[in-house]
Parts: sequence; C-alpha cells; structure tokens
Amino acid sequence: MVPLSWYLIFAALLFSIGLFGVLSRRNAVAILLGIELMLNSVNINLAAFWRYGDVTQMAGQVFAIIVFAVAAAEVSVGLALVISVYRRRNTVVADDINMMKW
Amino acid sequence: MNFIDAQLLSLILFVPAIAAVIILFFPDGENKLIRWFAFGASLIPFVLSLVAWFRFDANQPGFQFEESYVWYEAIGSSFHLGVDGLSLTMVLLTTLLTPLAILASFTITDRVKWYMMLFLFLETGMLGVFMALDLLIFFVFWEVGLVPMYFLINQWGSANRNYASLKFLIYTMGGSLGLLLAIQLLGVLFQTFDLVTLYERWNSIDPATPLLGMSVSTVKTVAFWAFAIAFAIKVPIWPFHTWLPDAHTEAPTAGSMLLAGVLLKLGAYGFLRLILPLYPDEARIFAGVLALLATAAIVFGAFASYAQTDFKRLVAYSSVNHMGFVVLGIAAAALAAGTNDANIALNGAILQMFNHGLSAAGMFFLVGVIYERTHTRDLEKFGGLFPLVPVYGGILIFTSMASLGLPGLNGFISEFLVVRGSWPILTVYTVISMLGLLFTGAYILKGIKKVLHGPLNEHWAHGEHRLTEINAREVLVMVPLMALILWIGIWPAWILDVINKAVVTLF
Amino acid sequence: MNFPVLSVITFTPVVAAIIILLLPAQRKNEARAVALAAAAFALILSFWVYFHYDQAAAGYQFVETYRWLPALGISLKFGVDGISAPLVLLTGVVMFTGVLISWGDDHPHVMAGIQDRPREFFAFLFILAAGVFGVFVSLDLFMLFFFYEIAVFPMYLLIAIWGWVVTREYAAMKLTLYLFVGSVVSLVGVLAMYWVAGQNTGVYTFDMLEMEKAGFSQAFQNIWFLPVFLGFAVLGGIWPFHNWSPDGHVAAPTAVSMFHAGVLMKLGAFAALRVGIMLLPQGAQTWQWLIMLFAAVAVVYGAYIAFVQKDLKYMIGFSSVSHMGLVMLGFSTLNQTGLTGAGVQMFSHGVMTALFFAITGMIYDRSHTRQIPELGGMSKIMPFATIGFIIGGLVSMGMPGFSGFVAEFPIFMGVWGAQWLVAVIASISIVITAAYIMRNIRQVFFGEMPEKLEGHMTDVTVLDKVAITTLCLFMIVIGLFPSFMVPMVEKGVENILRLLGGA
Amino acid sequence: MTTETLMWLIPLPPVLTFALIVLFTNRSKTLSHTLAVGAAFLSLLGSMIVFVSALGVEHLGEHPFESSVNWLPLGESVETYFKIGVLVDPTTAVVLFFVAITIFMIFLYSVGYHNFGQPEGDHDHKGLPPHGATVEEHGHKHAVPSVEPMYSRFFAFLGLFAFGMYVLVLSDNLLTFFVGWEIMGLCSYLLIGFWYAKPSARDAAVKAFMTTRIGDVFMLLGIAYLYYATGTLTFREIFTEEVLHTLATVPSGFLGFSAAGLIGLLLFIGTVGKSAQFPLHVWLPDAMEGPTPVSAMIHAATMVSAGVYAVVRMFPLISLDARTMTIVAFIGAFTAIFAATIAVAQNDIKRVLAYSTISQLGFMIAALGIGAYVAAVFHLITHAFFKALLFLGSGSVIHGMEHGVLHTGNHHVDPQDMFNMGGLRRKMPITFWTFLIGGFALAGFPLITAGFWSKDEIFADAFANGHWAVFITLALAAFMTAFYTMRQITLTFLGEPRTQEAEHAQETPWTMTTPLIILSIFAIAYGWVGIPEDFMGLPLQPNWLHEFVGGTLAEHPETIAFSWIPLLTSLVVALGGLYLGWMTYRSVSSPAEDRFQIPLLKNKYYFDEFYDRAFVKPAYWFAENVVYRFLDQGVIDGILHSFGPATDRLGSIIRNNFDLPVINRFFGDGSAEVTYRAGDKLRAVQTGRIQQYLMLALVVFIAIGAVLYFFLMA
Repeated sequence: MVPLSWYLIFAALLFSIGLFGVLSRRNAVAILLGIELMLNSVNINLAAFWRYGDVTQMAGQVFAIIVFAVAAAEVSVGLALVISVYRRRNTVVADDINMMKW
Repeated sequence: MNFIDAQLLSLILFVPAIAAVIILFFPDGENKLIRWFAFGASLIPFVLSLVAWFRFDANQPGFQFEESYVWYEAIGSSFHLGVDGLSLTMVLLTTLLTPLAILASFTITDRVKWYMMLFLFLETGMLGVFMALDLLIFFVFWEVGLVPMYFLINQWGSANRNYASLKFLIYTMGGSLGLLLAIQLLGVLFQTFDLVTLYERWNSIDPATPLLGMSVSTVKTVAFWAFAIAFAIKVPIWPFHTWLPDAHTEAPTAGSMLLAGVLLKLGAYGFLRLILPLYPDEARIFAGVLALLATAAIVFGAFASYAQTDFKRLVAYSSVNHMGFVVLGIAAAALAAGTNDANIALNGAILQMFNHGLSAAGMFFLVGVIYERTHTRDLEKFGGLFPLVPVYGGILIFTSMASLGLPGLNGFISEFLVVRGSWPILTVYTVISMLGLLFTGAYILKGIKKVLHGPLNEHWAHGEHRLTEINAREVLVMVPLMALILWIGIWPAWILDVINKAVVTLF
Repeated sequence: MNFPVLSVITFTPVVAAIIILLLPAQRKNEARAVALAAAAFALILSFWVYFHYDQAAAGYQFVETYRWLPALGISLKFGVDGISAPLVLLTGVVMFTGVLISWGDDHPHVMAGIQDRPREFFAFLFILAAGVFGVFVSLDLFMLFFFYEIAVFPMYLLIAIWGWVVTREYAAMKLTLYLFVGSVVSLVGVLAMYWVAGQNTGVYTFDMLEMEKAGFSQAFQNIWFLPVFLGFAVLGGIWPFHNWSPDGHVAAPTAVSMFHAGVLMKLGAFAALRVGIMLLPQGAQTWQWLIMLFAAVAVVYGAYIAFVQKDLKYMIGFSSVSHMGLVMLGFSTLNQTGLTGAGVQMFSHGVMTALFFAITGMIYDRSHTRQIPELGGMSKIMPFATIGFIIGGLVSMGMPGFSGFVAEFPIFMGVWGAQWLVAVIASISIVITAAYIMRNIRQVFFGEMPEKLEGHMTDVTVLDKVAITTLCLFMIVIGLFPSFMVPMVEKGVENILRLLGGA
Repeated sequence: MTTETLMWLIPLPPVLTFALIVLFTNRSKTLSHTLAVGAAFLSLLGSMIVFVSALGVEHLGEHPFESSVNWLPLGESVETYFKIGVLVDPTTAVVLFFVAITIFMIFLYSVGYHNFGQPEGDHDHKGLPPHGATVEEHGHKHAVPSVEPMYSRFFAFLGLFAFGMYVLVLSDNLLTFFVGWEIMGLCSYLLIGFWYAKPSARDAAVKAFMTTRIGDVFMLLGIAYLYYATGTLTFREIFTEEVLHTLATVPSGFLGFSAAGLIGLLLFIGTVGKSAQFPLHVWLPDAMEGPTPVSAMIHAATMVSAGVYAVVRMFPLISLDARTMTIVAFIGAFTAIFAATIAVAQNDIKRVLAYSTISQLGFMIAALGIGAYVAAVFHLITHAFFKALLFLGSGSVIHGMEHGVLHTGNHHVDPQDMFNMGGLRRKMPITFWTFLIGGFALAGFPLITAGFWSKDEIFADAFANGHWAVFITLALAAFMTAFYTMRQITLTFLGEPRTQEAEHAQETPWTMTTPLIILSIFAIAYGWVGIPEDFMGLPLQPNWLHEFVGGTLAEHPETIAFSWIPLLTSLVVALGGLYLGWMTYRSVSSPAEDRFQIPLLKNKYYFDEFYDRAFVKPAYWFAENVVYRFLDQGVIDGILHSFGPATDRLGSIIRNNFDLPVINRFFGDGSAEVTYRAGDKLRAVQTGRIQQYLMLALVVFIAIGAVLYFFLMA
C-alpha cells in the first residue's frame, strides 16, 4: 500500500495552499476557504496517523471529528460575520475591515 | 449606707457624669429644668464629699475609702481610687465650687443643655485626678478634664475664644505629652501603674542597672522633667503661664471660676502626689530652679497683673502670682523634705491651693457679674460704681482683700505658712517673693480703685446702661465662698489639721 | 462542628448581592431594604461569633473545612482567632452602617447617599464585603488570597462609577494598580512559601496552620518576608506605598470610603500580619527595624500632611495613613503590648474613620464642597453629626476614655519596650493630630456658615443618626471598658508570640 | 467673770457692730450709731476693769494676765499647735487705758461731726462730703450742714478699726498682733478713702495702704524669721533669757547683724511704715483726706501709735543689737526734726498737726532707740491724749468754719486754711481753750501740761545716757514744735477774723465738745503720774509710771538721777518757741507776709514728687512694657506662636516637596506613565490586518523553527 509519507506530503501541500490562500486573498470568504483547507489538511494527517498507528486507539478519528465540528462552527460564525460586515460596509475585502485596529 | 461606704469615692466621681448623661435626654427647651437639675446633681457629690470629710480619719496614715476594680489588665492598670488628707481637701474644693459655678451660669441661655453636660463631665474629670491612685487613671482623667473645658471656652467664651481655647488645649496636651511618655516608661519598667507600688519600686530601683542604655539617674532626671513640665504648664509656673490669661479671660464666668478654682490645682496636686514621692532626689536637685521660676511667677505675675487694663485679665494674672506661692512652698519642701520647715511650707502650699480656689473663683465670679451687666471688662470704662452697687462693692472689696492676703482672711494664713516654711530653706527667694506680695497689694488696690472708687460714673448711672445691683442668686454664690474665706482666716485648724496630718505622714 | 456560622457570614453578602441584582432596577428601596436586611443579618452573626468566641480556649474557633481543590492542597478552611474575630465584627458594623448611610435621602433638594443605581452599587458593595469577610476568616492561604482579590476588584467599579466625578477614573485606576501590584508581589512570595513548605514537609498544602510548622530557613524568611509583608501592607497603606489611599478615599463614594478606610486597610494589615509575620517570624525579626522605620515615618508624616490639608476627606485620608502607621508600629514591636495595641487600634481606627467618612459624606452631599474653608456652622444644622464627629475627633487624638487611647497607649508602651526613641518621635503626632482635628472641628462645625450654604443645608436622616450612634457606641464602650476587646486580642497575640518565640 | 475672759471679750463688741451694721442696720442711722457707741462703751468698760485689776496686782510684769488657745496645727509632729491668746502686762494696761478712752471719744465725736440730726443734703452724693442743705425756717430759707450720706457705714468702719486696735494691743503673740495691725491698715485705707468719689481721697487711700504695706512686708519677713529662729511668736516665750541670748549670739549672715538685730530691723521697718517715720512718712499728711478729724485722729492718736507700740512690745528683742538701736534712734531723731521743719510751713490746720504727729512719733522712736523705754511709753500716752485733743479741736474748728462757709455760701473758701481764720476764740470758746491746752501740752509748757513731763523724761534720759546727738536734735525739734504750735494757735484763734466765714463760725454741738473737754483733762493731768521722784531735788512720790511700766521689762530700768540741764533745755525750747511763735505771727494776716513759706518746706522737700518719679512711675512702666508687653506677649507668646506656622510649613513642605512630587508623581503616576508611553509606542504594530498578523506569526514560527533546528542539530 502507499507509504505514510505520501499522505503527509499531500497534507502539507494542501496546508500550504490553504495558508497561501489565507495570506494572499483579499476576499474574506476566500480567506475562510483557505482556513478550511488548512483544517482539512490537518484532518488528513490525523486519519493517516490513525491508520498507520495503533488501529485500536480511536483518538485520531475522534480528534478529526472534533475538528470537523469546530470547522463547521467556525465557518458558520465566520460567514455570519462576513455577511453582517457586508451588510454594513458593502464589502468583503479584508483590508477594509480594520475597525478592530485600536 | 453600706453600699455608700464601699463605693463612696466612685459615687462622688460618677454622679456628675451620670447626671450629664441624663440631661442628654432632657428636651432642649427646658432651660429652667435643666439648670436646676444640674445644680441639684452637682450638690450630691458635695454632700457625699462632706460625708467623706467627716468619716475621714485624719490620724490614720495612708489612703482611705480605697476602691480598686479591674480596668486594663493587659498593661497592668487597675481602676484604683483613694484619698488622703491632701486629695480629700481638693475633692472638697471641687465639689464645693462646681455647684457654685453652675449656679453662677444660670444666666447662660445658649445651648444650656450642652453647657451643663460639659460642666458635669468637667467635674468628673477633675475629681478623677484627685482620687486616682493609678498612674494611668490619673492620666486618663487629667486629659479628660481638657475636653469639656476646651468646648466651654470655645463655645461660650468671649471675643477671642478660638485662639484662647486652642492655645489652652494644645499647650496642655503638648505638656502632657512628656507625662504620657514618662508614664509609659514606668509602665514598661514595672508592668504596673499602681501608685502605691510605684512609690517604693521606682525609688528602690538599683542605680547600677542601666535603663534603655542610660544610667538610672539620667532616665530619672528626664522623666522628672517630663512630669515637671506637664504640671508646670498646668499650675502654671512662669514662663509656661501665658495660656492662662487668655483662657481665663475668654472663658465664660463659671468656666473661669473652675479654671482658676480647680484646674490650676491639678498641676500643683501633680507635684505633690507624683513628683515629690516619685522623684525625691531629682526634686531636691532641681528645687532651686523650681523656686526660681516660682519667684518669677510671683513677681512677674504681680507686675503683669498690675499692668492690665482688662479687669478679668488682671484677676487672671493674679492667679499666676498666687499659685507661685504654692510652687514656692513645694520647692522648699522638695529641698528639705521631711524637715519641720518643709512640712510647714507644704501645709502652706496646700492650704494656699484651697484658699486660692476660693478667692480666685470668687473674684472671677464678681468680674463676671459686672461683665454681664456692662458687657465690658475695660477698667478705664468703670470707676465710681460704688454708689451704684454698694453691696457688690462690699463683696468685691472683701474678696479682693482675701486674695491680697489680708490677715484675718484665709489668704494670709497660707501665705504666712509658706513664707515661714521656705524662709530658712530658700531665704533669698522668699524675700523676693515677699516683694512680689507688695505688688499684689498694688494691683488689687488698682482693681478696686478703677472699678469702685472715683467720681460717680454717669455713664452707668442711668438710662439703659443703668448698672443694677448684684442679685440674690449671685449673692448666694458668693456667700459660701466668703463664709469659708472668713472661717479659714479666723479658725484654720479644722482644715489645716487634716492637711497637716497628711503632710506629716506623707512626706 | 455545628452551624457553619463563618461561611454563612461570608456568603450572606454574595447571596444578598445576587438577590439585589435580580430586583428590577427602579425598585430602589427594595434593593436597599434587602441590603439592609442582609447587612443586619451579617452584623448579628458577627456579634454572635464575637461573643461566643471562647477566650479561655483561645486559638482558632468555629473552624470549618471543605475540600476545594485537594490536588493542590487547597481547601476552604475558615476559622477565627482573637485577632480576626474583632475584625469580623468590625466588618459587620461597617457594612451595616455603610448601607444605612448609603440609603441617604432622595429628597430632590438633598439627594444624599446613593441615589444613582443603588441596585448595582449594593451588589458590588456586598461582593466587596464578602471578600473582606473571607479574608478575615480564611485559614487557607490560597483562599485568603482568593478573597483578597475579590475584595480588591469591586473597588475599581465602585469608585469609577459612583465616585467623585473629578478624580474618580484616576483614583480608581491608581488604587487598583497599586493593590494588584502589591498582591502580585506577595503572590510570588506565597507561591514560594507553598513550594518550599511542600519540599520541607512533603505535603503541598496552603493550609496556614500547616505552613506555620513548615520551618522555613532563616535565609528563606529573610528573603521572602519583605515582599510578602510589604505586598500586603500596601493595602494597609504603609509608607511609602500609602499614596493610593488618600486619593482613593477622596474619590470614593461615602459608603465605599467607609469600607475602604474602615475595613480594607485593615485587610492589608491583617494579611500582612497573618501571612508575613505569623508565617515568617524570623524574617519579621530581621526586618523589624525597617518596618518600624516605615511605620514611624508614616505616623508623623501622615499627621503633618493632614495638618495642612484643606480638603476634609484628604485630611481624614492622611490621618488614617498616620493611624495605620500606628498599627504597623504596633506590629513592628513584635511584643505583647505592642501587638495587642495594634489589634485594638485596627478596630478602633476602623470604626473611627468609618464615622469620619460617613459624616463627611453627609456634609458633602448637602454642601457639595469638602473645602474646609468653604464650610462652617454645621453644628446648627446637624447637631447630631457634630457630636459624632467630635467623638471621632477625640478618638483620633487618642483622648482617654475613648477607644483611641486604649489602642494607642499599649502601642507606645510596646515601642518603649522595643525602641524608646521611636516612641518619643512618634508621639509628636498626638499633638499635631489634636491641633488639626480641633481646628477643623471648630471651622467646619462651629465657624461662621458661609452665606452660599445658608438655607441649602438640612439635618441628617434618622438612618444616618442610627449609623452614627452605632459607631460612637463602640468607641466609647471600648474606651471605658477595655476589657470588652483587649483580652480577646491578647489571646490572638499570644499565638503570634508563640510563633515568634518558637522561631 | 475672770479678767482673762474679759480680755478675750474686749475686742468683740466693735467687730459685732461692724457685722450688724453691714448686714442689718445699714439703713437706720440712729440704730447704727447707738450700736457703735454702745459697743465702744462696752469695750471701754471692759478695758477699764482690766486696767484697774491690773493696777491691783503686785509685780504684774512677772506674771501678767494671759490666756491662750490652740490655733494652727503645725508641721513638727501631729500634735503641736500654734497658740494664740491675750496678754495684759503693765505696758499693755496703760496703752489699753488710753486706747479705750480715745476710741470711745472718736465714736462719740463722730456722731456730731457727721451732723447727726441734720436734714439730708440737697445734692449730696454717696462718696462725697455733705454739701449742706437749705431749710425753710419761718419764712426765709438758710443753709445748714447736712448729714453724711454714708453715716452708718462710717460707724461700721470705725467698729472694725476699734476691733483691730484692741486685737493688736491685747494679743500675746506677733501673729495676731500683725492681724490687728493689718486690719487697721485696711480700715485706714477704707476711712481715708471714705469719700471715695474724691479722686484725691481715693489716691491718698491707695498711697497710705501701699506705703504702709512696704513696711508690713518686711515686718512679715521679720516675723517669719523670728518664728523660724525661735519656734514661737508668743512674746513671753521669746523674752526669756536663753531665747534672747541665742538670738543675740546667732549671726543672721546679713551685714554681720545678729539674728536679733536683723529681726529687730525688719520689725522696725514695719513700724517705720505704720508710724510714718522717714522715709515712709509720705502717706500720713495725705491721709488727712479722710473725714476730717476722725480718720485724721485715727492716724494721729491710735493707729500710728501702734507702730511705736510694736517697738515697745519688741523692745527686749530690738534692744539686743546696738546697731539696730542706733538706726532706730537715728531714724526717730531725724524724723522728729525733719517733720517739724515741714510743719512750720503748712497752712492747712490739719496738715500742721499731721506733721507734728510724725515729728512727735519721731520723739518716741528716738527715745526707744536710746533705750528710754518708760519715757517712750509715757510720751506715747500723753501724746495720744493731747494730739487727739488737738485733732478733734481742729476738726471742731473746721466744722465751725464750714458752718460759716454754708452761711456765706462762698464755697471757694477753704475752711481748713488757717489764713482764712483768726479770732475764733470768741466764736468757739470751748474749742479755743481746749485747743490751747492741747497746744501747750504739745509744746511742752512747763509743769502743768502732760507733754512737758513726758518730753522732759526723754530729754533727761538722752542726757543721762550721753546721747548728745539725739539730745540736741530733739531739743531743736521741740523748739520748732513749740514754734509752729503757737503759730497755729495765733493764726487760728487770736487776732481778728480775716474772713466772712470766720466771722460766722459757730461753736460745735456737745457731742463734739464733750470729748474735747474730757481729753483736755487728761492732756493736763496724765502728766502727773510720771513726775520724777527727785524732781528739782524735791522729795516727791516715787515715779508711779516708771515703777509700773518699767515692771514690764525683765531687768527693771534704773531711774535717772535728776539733772538741771535737760530741765532747763526743755523750759527754754518750750517757752522760747511759744513766745517766738506768738511774736512772729500775731501780726501776720496773709501767707505773703509769712516768712516761713519756703517752697522747699512747703513742698515737703519734694518727697512725693521724688517717690513718684523714682518708684511709682518706673514700677508701672516696668510692669506694662517689660513684663507684660515684652516678656509675656513678646518673648514667650512669640515663641509659642512660632510653633503653629512651623508645623504648617513643615507639613506643606512634606506634602508639596516630597509626597506629591516624589511618591505621587514619580513612583505612583510615574510608573503608570512609563507603561502608558511604552504601550503608545508599540500600538503601531496593531494594524488590524489579519494577513499581516498571520504573516508575522509565520515568520516568527519559521524563525523559532530555525533556531530550534540550529540548536538541536548542533
């Protein structure tokens, strides 16, 4: 079967893509998508380690599921924020959303 | 009766205070009621102290009617009361003068309630000092006496009262600071404040053992001065006397009566009760200084009084002059403790305390009488009042003569005894003081001359200024005083006997 | 171990606070009523504790223990000894009177007391109170610390929201920072003690009774005594870390000033004694001179500054610096009389200064100025308050017959025993105190009333009078019958002496 | 009733009168004076009984009447008392005799003098002499003297005075002696200032009291010293051999005086004050401000004699030290002549007498100074009688003149100025004759008058004991005495009336004249009790007085052998003085013609001015400026007042220069400031750009990674 490293390299690529997306994109939604990618790459890692580690230990899968839950919550909150911001300022460009600055 | 026997002193001591608390619950407007109640209440201790006076066994040495209660165990202080011939005399004086003073202040109309309360508290404070046989209790009452007096001066005083009252308070407190510290020192050393114990413990202390890293003698000297200054301010000895004219002058009449009559005695009493027994050696060493200051008080007091144009101030300074003799006697006694001369001097000093209490109180009251009518104390504005107020004039002359020390009246006996006692011990000072006595005559006569004599004073003769004769109540105040003045002058034995025995056994 | 009176006392305010918060905002009087009830309840209980404390047995009594965080050796352990029992009583009294005078008078011309959002005010006040009670009764170092912080935190809000508009932000921030910095410093010390005690004994516990036996090394004590003691003593207003307190007093609303000067400063002193001196006795002996120096300076220094203050509250503020200096001075003697005096002085000063601030508040609410020269003639308007203030003044100048004397006298005696020179120096303060107290009484209460105040002034309310009377009673009773409190404090002191001697 | 009890009782009636009048009968004039005169009479009665029984006793000197009681408990042990009591020995007896009589006379005389029975004055004020009243008598109204407004009070004072005098005379110890002494001092103050509304009287009263008090102070010192030295003040205990001996031998440590000397001197200073001897004589003339004759009489016959009496009493002690005696003699002699010179130049009838009193007292003092004990006592008594007589006479004269003044209504005429009188012998014969007797007695008119015998005895004594200085001085003084006496008589009674008022002068009522007559009898007769037994070599009775009074002393003074020289001297000075006086003044009608109106004498050698400048004013200046303003208010209070500001300043220094800047600003706000600044600088980092934050995070992450890698790998 394919060695563990393939999964890991794949996950790392996916993570970097996500990170690049987060750092480079201006659109808040796109940033969120980037974050999703990063989270899922983590999930891939978790699943892979579980599979190649002690199969009886369920910790990896459990964690992955927790991450799904968190991601879901996070996306929903994030999108809600984005939408409310869009309603208020007619933009979803992250640079313009800097009222948090002191 | 049994109860009274057992608690006689504390009864005398606390009846006024209790009465004051009761007055607190009286309705505000009821001036008449309050006055009479206060007067009556102040009579009770007088009666009781008469009881004490007659039950007192002069021949038996030491303190009598002793009582002792736990008060402040933590620092070894107990509520210990007791009197001997010396303190009993003073107690009698206090309980006698307070009713008179209250009677004298019936003309007060402003906040009578508080006035009377303060007065009664004041009485308790003064009595406590005379009765205390515990150093701490002594100090407690010593300080307690200040507060009512402060407010009496500050609230019911005349024009310059704020200055006078604050000066009085701060000066006296400043003086008693040293006393406080010295008392604490004794307390720390012996873990007790009981006078009787302290008398021998403090004197039997071994000179070799260093205290607080200093030699015993040094410590004792310092402590002695701490005591001495506190009392010197109260007496007052020159040059600590300047609070007195202000306080006396500004205080309300009755206040001045008690100030001169009793409060000054506290200082002298302190000398007799504490300094002589506790510091015999230091007292002997510094008796010269004491005598010097006493002489200064007598002479300068007389001169200053002679220089006054304010009647009340004149009388006030006369107190400095008279109390000087008390201190002179004490100094003599300190110098030659135990000798016969010393005893005579002490007899004189103590009797002088009593006598001055009578005459000074009387004088201040008489000043008050005329001040209430004319609202001035300026001697220049008086003169020629004799035809208007013959009775008042007579009383004034009588009292003045008492304070001038006219033979046949009380002042002479005590002054003679002091002079007689201190002549062999402090000859020079005695001679100088006698010259002071000359000026006593000068200012007394000046007072009479400026007030009574001279051409009929038209200004006070008629119209709304019409000077009214001294009224019955006021005469009533003077009668006991004058009676005692005369009685002691003619037959001093009854009181001098008690004093003498106390002195002989005590020193 | 019957009725858990201490924990009840401690949590009554919390419960009350919650109830009050649940009330609708505009029901002011209900909120006040609840507050008053709770305060009275706490007061009664603290009386009960005070009088049922068995002096013969001495030691810690009414002890209750609950597991709280066993893993770290933290337990909810309450108990009072001769020193803390009076302080519990004090807290009860101040809390009760504080509520009374905050009720105030909502007559539109007067608007005395707390008229603005009393609900929240009382809630915060009670949390504060709970913290204070907690500190006094905790036998567990962690808990003590816990309550300590609880007590400190609400002060910020109370001052910042209800305080004197001009300086409240400044004062609140200053106070909070001072106190937190102080507590952090001591926290470090506390943790250090925790670890070292653990190492020494093998059991890691915050139980102070255990830690007393931990046997800290001389070196350790020398190093850690100062941080711990001073850290807490900051709240005790020790010189030179006293500066938050006058500003705090001035800015705080009346009831808070009362709590602050009356109780909170005792909190600092108490914690400093309990943790600093009792757990690190040898350290205390090493640094005795420094504490005594600070204290002596504070006494005279405070008196001098109070002498020149024109603002009534500043005057009182600095006078309490001076008086707390006396407490510290008593601590620094490390001997029977001195500590006893300090213990009594804590109570005496608490009551006295509470009274001062209460009356000052009453005057300020009506005259809207605290500038002594702008005041005068109050005795005609508010005779009752006048008497109260005078009695307070007499106490603070150590006039015999009042609690002040009973407290100060032993302190000075103790100092004589330790270092007589200090006694002499410190005693100067007495006269100065007398001077400014009398001067200001004369000016504020008896002087000429300025015409701009004419007609605006009203007498104090009945509740105010109740409060004043309560406070005065304590000062007089203790003054006349020292045995009311002194023997109990002595019992507590004996314990301390045992530790000092044992060390 | 035993004599002792009686002696206790003698002083009481007058003092009771005083009390009664003051307390009750002040309103009723009749009651008051009845009481007073009655009391005086009782005392007189008592005194006489005592005197008589004293005469009956053999060797009264050794065991006199005495009785005493415990009075002051004293230090020694609990049971020792200071005793007071009464004592009558020969000297006391004779003194008591004249004192009682004269006092009674004053009382009686005062009734008339104060116009009892006359109407109330029209515009009389209390405290002013009565101005007279106008009465309506059948049609035309005319002025009559008006009664004294403070009639009762006057008798009260007299009573007190009498009490003092009796106490002094009767007491057996110095303390009560001093008590009486001072009480009289008070009374003289009250009586001189009786018309207190007259500024002159008021000041005279104060002056009298203060001047005598100077003496009293020293006397009290002497008493204190004596008491200390002997442990007793009772005369008879002091005058015992051993006590006197010790006193004489113990040095006082003061200018080498023996204790006795110093004590004697101090006591004598008291006498100088009381008996108005030089230099404390200044008060006596002013004392004449009092109600004319009466207080003057007190200051002539009784009270001032007390001074001499004091020396007489203490004679055994004083005579111990020769130097003291010399001083006494000198003062006495000097005063005698000094006062006499002044008397010559006075025009006020009373002042003349005042100075003559001073001078006569000088005689007695001088006599004592030379040890002529009996002579002194003798002169004391005779002088008391004739001087009393003279004063009452002068009072009567003045009274008569005042009547004249009232009649003419010209109040500018001074009824006391002798130059306004003249020819009164016809107007007031009784007064004239009695006055004449008194005057001659004073002048020492030979053989008949008492004054002659007493004065003669002094001369004899001085001569016999070879005190030449004293002898000559006194002789001169006696000459002048005779001179001014005659001057007075001439100006007053002889010649023609010089004024309207003198024209209308009128004899005084019986209450005033009776005493004159009685006294004049004594002024003559009393001299005969003391006639030397070998007078002019005649075989006469032994000198009774000498025996009797001399018996007081422990060693009986020897009688002096008769010698012609003193006798002739006194004859010459007396007669010569009288004659010269008459020659000089019979023609003089106004001061201008009087050759003896020498300013120096008229102004009494400027003593008043001198004392005023030297003592009174400086004392007041010292009191006011030095003691009060400078010491009390300047120095002492200055120091006190500096404390307040000092505290204030110190307080504000601490607050403003340390507390606020250092602790508050620097440490407190300072630290906060620093934190704030730091935060301010750092806040630029907070861009609010999420990408930037992440970027930063990434960089840091890589950096840390790199570091870790570097370390772990290395």
